[in-house]
Amino acid sequence: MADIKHFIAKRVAKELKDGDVVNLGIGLPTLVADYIPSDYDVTFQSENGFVGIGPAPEKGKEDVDLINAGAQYVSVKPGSAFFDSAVSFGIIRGGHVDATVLGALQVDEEGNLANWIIPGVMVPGMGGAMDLVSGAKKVIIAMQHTNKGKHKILKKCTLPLTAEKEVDLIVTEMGVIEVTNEGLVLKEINSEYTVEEVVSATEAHLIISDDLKPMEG
Amino acid sequence: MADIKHFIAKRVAKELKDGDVVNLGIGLPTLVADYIPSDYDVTFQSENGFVGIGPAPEKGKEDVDLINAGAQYVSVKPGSAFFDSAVSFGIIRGGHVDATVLGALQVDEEGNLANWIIPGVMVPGMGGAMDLVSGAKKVIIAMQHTNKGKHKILKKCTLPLTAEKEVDLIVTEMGVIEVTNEGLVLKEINSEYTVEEVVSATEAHLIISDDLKPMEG
Amino acid sequence: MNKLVSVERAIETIKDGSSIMVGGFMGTGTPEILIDALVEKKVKDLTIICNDSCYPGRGVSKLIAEKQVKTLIASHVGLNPETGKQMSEGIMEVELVPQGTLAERIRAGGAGLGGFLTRTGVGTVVQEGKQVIEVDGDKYLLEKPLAADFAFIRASIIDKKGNVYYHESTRNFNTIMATAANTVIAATEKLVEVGEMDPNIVMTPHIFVDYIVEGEKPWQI
Amino acid sequence: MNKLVSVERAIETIKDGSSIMVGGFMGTGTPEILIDALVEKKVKDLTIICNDSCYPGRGVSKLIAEKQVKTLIASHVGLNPETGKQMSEGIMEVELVPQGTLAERIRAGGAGLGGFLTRTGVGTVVQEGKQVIEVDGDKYLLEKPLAADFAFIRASIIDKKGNVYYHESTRNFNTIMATAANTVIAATEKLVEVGEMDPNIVMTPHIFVDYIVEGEKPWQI
Repeated sequence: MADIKHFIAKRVAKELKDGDVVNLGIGLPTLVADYIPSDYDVTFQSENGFVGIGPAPEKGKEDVDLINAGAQYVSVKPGSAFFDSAVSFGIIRGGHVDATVLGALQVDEEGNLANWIIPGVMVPGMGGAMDLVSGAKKVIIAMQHTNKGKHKILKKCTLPLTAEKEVDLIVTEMGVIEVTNEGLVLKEINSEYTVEEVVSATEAHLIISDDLKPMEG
Repeated sequence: MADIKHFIAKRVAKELKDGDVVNLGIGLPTLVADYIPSDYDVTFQSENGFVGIGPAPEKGKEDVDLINAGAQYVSVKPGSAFFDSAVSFGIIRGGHVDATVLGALQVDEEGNLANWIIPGVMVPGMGGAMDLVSGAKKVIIAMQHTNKGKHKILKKCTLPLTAEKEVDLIVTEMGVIEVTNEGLVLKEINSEYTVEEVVSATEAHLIISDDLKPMEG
Repeated sequence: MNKLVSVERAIETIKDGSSIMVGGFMGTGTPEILIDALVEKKVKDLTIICNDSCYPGRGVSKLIAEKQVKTLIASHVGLNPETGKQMSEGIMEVELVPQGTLAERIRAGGAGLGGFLTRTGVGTVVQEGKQVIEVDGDKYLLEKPLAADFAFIRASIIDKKGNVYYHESTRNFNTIMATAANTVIAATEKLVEVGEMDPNIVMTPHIFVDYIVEGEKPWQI
Repeated sequence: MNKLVSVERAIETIKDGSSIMVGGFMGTGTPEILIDALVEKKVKDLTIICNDSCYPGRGVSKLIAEKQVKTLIASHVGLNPETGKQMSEGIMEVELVPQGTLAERIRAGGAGLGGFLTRTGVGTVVQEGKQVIEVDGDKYLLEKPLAADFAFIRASIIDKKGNVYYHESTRNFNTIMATAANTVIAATEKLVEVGEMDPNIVMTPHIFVDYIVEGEKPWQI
């Protein structure tokens, strides 16, 4: 399980370019930071008000004025900058974030995303997710392909949406799927799975790329 | 002439209360600062980005990074604060300026103000005047009653407006006029003038207050 | 213009039904001593505007635990189970607002704007009941300003005039909330004399602050 | 990611017809070395967005004097007689925008808003051609965002990553313009190493800055 998450995070990291400004959602997406090539200058934004997230401090050495958007104590790298929530979401909404990596409850053929509420079951609120998905230049969903066998990649989301038609890429332990005008295209496949297995784990129609490549973590 | 301006400024200063945040327009209005009681804590805002305008520096001691909205070198008082133009006009538009004092080309019975353009003659632009007049809690016009004998307080402004129905008080060398729902009310009169002289220097209909008081600078 | 008062005096005019903006993000940047005083005062039916309902034992969650909150306007309530419980039991009404829209609505409330257009929430439940305006072919929601009777902000350093400096990620909603409430109360970790703070680094100019309360402490983990 | 370049390299892609936001208020906070380089480059038909057209010999007035500006978007042009002259002669088109609306339009351009509602300009010529929207009984103008190909900003101090600190009243439009242009060029008085600037006092985060040019000098009276 931990291996699967790291495999996905490692693959997502390859989507990021030198100089990118990136916002990572909580959970699996935070692992992406560990796989950025060391010669890349990627800046991570924390929507509660800064750019330049650094590693978590040692236990006992926490700075109580410095948390990330997941309420964890973090540090900042040299060259960081603090700002308020209005500026932070100006950055997000204004297209100054090159990529955001988020988890999903459901994602569908049109690139619609649902990740903030299961009515009657779980109502955590959308936090900054709606702004991030609407505002970031590239929206990458990093998640396990299914939820205990239940489809998450659907023909049409059934849960309330986070945003309409904003998802660009879906990375799971099974493969890499691009959202195109023609629909979902399987571009890479984990060699541990067959195309049939991926198709069967996906409710949405999957177009298999003519140039299907092996997925590498 | 200089005396008239100082007389007007001195009278305007009486409208300001301890603790007020005030924006003074260029020209005559800037003189108001000289007549604030010394035990009052009045904060002057400069719309180019700070609160706490202090006196002009000596010649040769100017700080080139520090000008007021009239492009004059100024200083700041202890306890001042700098900000950007967006915050500055948030302060202005958001009703955080208690009073603004401005000159006028024309002002009328409804409290309409024209002070930014004479088409074909002078097109300086409105600068921050439209925001100030729309946003400040109290709009005080400080000006000479007429322009070389020509009426400035009119039934209806003929020049393009700065703002509709925003003027609260008009202070001239002849008297103090309040803009009310009933029209313009002469509340105070300079003892050097008769009511007839003020009425004749005013195109707008003037209601003479039952409680007309002498105007003191 | 002495703004330095006791916490009791600072919250004296808060009454049942008051609306209060509370700075902070998961408690970081929240003025705990003002919350504690409000718990003690036992005012109820409050409308609280805050990014989140924090987690039990910290920040606005203390008001929720005492059932003092009638309406909560927030972007995230997932880490405080009591919020979900009171929502489903109908004790507290929760209005969920996307975080960026919440920040911008508060800013608009303070900056005298009648509203703004955002793409955030288009095609989602957030759109319900809102005017959709098309500008140059793109659809936007018209979001309205938010204001409150009071704002509770947390200063790292404040001068006696009320100029505020916020350290690191404590800034978050504090700056904008300070502009959008009738009465702004700042609890501070450190108080300095007028003139001691560099005017270039003031993050909330003194004109926004009505009361200063000393005694805010760094959060103890 | 070396952002430190020569002034020629920084303005290399600016061509006839480019739109440029220029920070500053009556020249204070305007990057003179970038303006001077643009005069030398002789590009024309520029759209310049700047608070004002300054006064002769300083700031954007140097571009106007050389007739390089086709359209000027500003709030005030009264202290530069050449602006009025070129307006009436039809050489330059001038769009006058209230200063607060100009600032907010630029901010909206950088913050991804589709527009905002303001009372400023209601019932004046500024209203012409604009949608009037009523919210809760009050009339507002719908003002649209402004963006540009380039922004010229002036840093008092910048670090090599591009984090900017503006001293005193030089800040003005620089912060917001840095968010609203495709390519942002900062001319600086002082350059420091990454890590030397306190991250709490950064006024423009480095993510907005594309190029850094050294050699900006304090204005000589």
